[in-house]
Amino acid sequence: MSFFEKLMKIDRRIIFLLIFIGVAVPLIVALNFTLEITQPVRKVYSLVEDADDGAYILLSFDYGPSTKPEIQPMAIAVLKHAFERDYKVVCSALWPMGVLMCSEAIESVKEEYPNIEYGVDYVNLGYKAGGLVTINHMGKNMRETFPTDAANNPISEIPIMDNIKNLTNFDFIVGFSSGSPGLKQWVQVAHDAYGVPVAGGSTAVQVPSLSPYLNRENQLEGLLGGLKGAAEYEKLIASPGTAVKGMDAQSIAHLLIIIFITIGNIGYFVTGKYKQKRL
Amino acid sequence: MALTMERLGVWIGAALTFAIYSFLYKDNPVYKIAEQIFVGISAGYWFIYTIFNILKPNLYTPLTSDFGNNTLLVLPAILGIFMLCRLVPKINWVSRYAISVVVGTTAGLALIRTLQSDVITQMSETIMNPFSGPNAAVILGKWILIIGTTTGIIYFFFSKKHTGAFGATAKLGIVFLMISFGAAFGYTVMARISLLIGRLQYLLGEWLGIIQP
Amino acid sequence: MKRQFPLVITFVVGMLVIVSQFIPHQPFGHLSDTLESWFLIISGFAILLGQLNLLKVNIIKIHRKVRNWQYYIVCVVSFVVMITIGILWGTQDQPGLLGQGSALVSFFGRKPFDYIFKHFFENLSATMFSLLAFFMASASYRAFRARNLESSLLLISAVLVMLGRTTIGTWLTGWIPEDLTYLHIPQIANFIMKYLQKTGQRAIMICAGLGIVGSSLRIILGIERSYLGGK
Amino acid sequence: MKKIFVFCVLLFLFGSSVWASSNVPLTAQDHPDDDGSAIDLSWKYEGELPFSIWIERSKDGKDFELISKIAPAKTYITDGKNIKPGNQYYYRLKFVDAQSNIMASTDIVKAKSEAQWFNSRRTPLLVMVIILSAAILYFILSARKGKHLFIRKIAGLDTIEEAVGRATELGKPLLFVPGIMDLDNIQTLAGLNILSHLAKKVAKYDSTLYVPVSKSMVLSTAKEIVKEAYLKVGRPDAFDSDSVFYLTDDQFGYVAGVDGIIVREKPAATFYLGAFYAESLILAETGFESGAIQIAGTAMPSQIPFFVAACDYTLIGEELFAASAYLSDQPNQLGCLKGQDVGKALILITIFVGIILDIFGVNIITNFLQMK
Repeated sequence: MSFFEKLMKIDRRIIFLLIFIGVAVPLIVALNFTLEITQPVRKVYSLVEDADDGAYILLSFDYGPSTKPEIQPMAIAVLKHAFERDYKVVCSALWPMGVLMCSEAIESVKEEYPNIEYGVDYVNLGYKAGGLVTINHMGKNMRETFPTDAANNPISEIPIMDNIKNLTNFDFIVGFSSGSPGLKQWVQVAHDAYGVPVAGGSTAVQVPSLSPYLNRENQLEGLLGGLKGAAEYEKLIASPGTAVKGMDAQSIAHLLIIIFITIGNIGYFVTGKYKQKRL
Repeated sequence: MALTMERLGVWIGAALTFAIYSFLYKDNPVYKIAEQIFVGISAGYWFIYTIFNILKPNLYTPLTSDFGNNTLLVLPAILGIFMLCRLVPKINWVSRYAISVVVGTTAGLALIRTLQSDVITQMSETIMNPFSGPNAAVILGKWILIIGTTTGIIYFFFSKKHTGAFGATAKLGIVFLMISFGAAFGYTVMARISLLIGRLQYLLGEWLGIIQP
Repeated sequence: MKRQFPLVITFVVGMLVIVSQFIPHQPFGHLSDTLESWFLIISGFAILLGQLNLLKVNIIKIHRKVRNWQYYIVCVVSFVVMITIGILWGTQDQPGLLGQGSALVSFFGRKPFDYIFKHFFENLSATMFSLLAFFMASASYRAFRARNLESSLLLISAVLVMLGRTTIGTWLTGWIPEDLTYLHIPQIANFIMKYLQKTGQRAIMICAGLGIVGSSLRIILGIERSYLGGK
Repeated sequence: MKKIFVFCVLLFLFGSSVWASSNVPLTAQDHPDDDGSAIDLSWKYEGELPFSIWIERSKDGKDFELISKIAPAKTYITDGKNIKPGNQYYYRLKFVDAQSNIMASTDIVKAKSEAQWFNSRRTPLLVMVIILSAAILYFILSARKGKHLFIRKIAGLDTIEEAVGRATELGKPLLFVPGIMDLDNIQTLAGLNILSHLAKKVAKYDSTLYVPVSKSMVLSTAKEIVKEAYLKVGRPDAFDSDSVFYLTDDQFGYVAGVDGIIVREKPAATFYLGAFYAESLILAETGFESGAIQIAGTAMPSQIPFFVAACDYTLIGEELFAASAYLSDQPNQLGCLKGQDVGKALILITIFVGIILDIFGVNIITNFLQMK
């Protein structure tokens, strides 16, 4: 058996171990690689930065713990930015797990902004099912979709909601999304039917399929894609968090995967396996 | 006490993490138990949040506090109960009434919204002057957008054989499709690695305290 | 009655939603508005149904003692525990039947429901999905091959994007002089993302969009009935 | 006369001191294409930037109430607060400084809210809905009447036949995976349609086919399909009912089970046709390692790349449905596919015409399509 044949037959658990080490080491020993800002991230930043004073914004938490490592840093960064600019922040969720993701994110921002007051500066409206149809309903009548907040306080007793009748009362919407329902539905209804600017953060998996919405029409104003997008945003607001810290590991892991693909393909051609199977 | 319990929680978290990772070695009972706990808790969470966040505020409270103004809500309540009848084989056909409301609404809205957002707007976004642009890269980009999108659509055109010039165009379409799939591939790798990073940040940070969480 | 009437409902409801997208005048707005709020409630029940069905399926499995039935007990127990503590002491924001359970909160540091969510569920869920990083690594070594033009293009574009979206790209091609910036891997990755990959995605989006229009239309007109199940 | 003149001058001076800052032009009109619940206001303010703009509204032109305080840089607003269709509303704006002193104000203007019967901005949408629906219905109906509708053969389908042939030659089994979703997913149904075709070939060549499934409803349907295939080629006795079997509902458990089959049985070819999630990659990897010919098909966008990279042939997205329609010959599926093709042709034509017009600086098509 040639060297490459042996190499091809390597136990997959060795690969598992390599990738584990490849991610763990750069987390412990920081390499401090530089980070470049991409345009879709900068556009989200400008949208938040340049809104009117006292703007009302809607943040939708459409994800759960499974993709928390990717999305939570974005949510925290955008929340910080919004509170820095003194916006009125309304939070909702199209995924049930999003409710707790939202309160965890706000909890972690509170250390930095201890003066924000529930019901005045921000509110957590909780979860509603129904995706597309529910967003459409919010476009007409937010108060009927959310008769209470997540803690069952009537909407009429929450001062921040006084000026909100429907989605068009928001200056813009930022969706944090890891699937369906999520950003796609926000674009389709909130932007395309009601004309409210929509930006968002999504898992890296969704970035390609959302990319056609980044266009002249600005169906999607901007997009934070995966941990990298979160890291860029953290850098833009000068508040590095878990995303920035994870970037070294991300780079090394990508390199490893590329090396795996390369060795695998060299082996494929050297051992002549490519000839064996032809239809 | 709360602090001790919080610390215990982190240890539980670490233990469960290893229970799942044990699948990487091979399928085993510890993994299976952890997996079933995951399924059970997830279902329980959905259940509770659906009641507390939807059925209570949008149905129960309006009906109990102000029945007169919300009489009409009795109808969706009945349809909802019909929906639950799906669990009882003998009368599960009544759930069809509820399902047809849900399916009809979704289909109607999806038809219109998809047509506008994913078809018409994407079509109008492809219409541009490919000779104008601030620099060569933008002009090249425009050509790519036009040729790539149209040849891609031709690839998915099923009413004509892929032969001759038409076949060649479809072939070109597949080139663009493959480049997109490559980018999607890259982004998916990125996403999966990020999740592993998140996990290791937890293990090394919150659990072992080697790095700052 | 069992089959025709639901088809009529689907048709009426679907058409109403479509028409109200074009006619702003009342009563269409009100009707579709009402319909949407009903939809929300019925969807709530549908979610309950999903969870109860899971419970039912698992109990049947345990009852019939299918292979590995013992594990399904774990599932049922975790489900019941979660519901019970949720109903008794509520969740973070909401009180349960027994109120806020302040004694328990001071013991656990948070509500028992949230404690289990935070320490059990969050970790299980995140770990479950992070398994994919390992599988991805192994598959890239053992299965992703440039066996023809298509897969070669795919892999080249994947590698460029993977390099370009991290610092390695900058590091590899940073030495290339300024006036050749278009050869920098991050620039190439940006170009791919901005134009090349968007074309494929747009073609797919348009064609899949037409597919959704087709299937929605068939559902509304009662041509497609598989969603009603059974015969 | 003189008195009158002085009076007029005084009046003018007085008036201008009061009204000097009041000539900010304001227009109010009904918000178009809505249910009569909003009025559009727009104004041109050229002066020192105020601290805030107060919007006041009245039903009779006399008693004004403050309805909103908005950001100073705005030049338009859509008022949608408790506006009833068919009513007259009066508006005036006040531009105030930080101490709430009025720096300038506008004249009172009025507008009547009206509900429209058609949202004219959505005309292109309506046109498209009508054309597509008509095309789809037309083709479904003509297919039902027995008209032959041509659908090109999907290249991957030829591979199925070859794969079955090769399996027979080698004396190895074939493996079919219909995805992990239930029967309510159209991708599963499309996969099962292809299974029916595959099973017929298998029955004809007398090879072995394994179909592990992860949902009980899929199990009974798949069994039925394979059985019928054997019946159709006239070999009902050759059908082994254990060849279609249930593994488990959960994702990774199912994958582990299928992996086991691939490793043990070393199938000559594997087919993954249906809805797949993360398991796609693990299945394709194991199949590749075992040296099987792999044919995949799914409409799950995030899984297609892995199948393309690890399988010999992949049906991409819509191709899966087209293959299913091609094989099943059902008028509904065929007609719908044809109707969609009309849509695609229309889109291509519109794009080309639009581009040509655009080159000559005519933007009518884009303007029409943008629905503004």
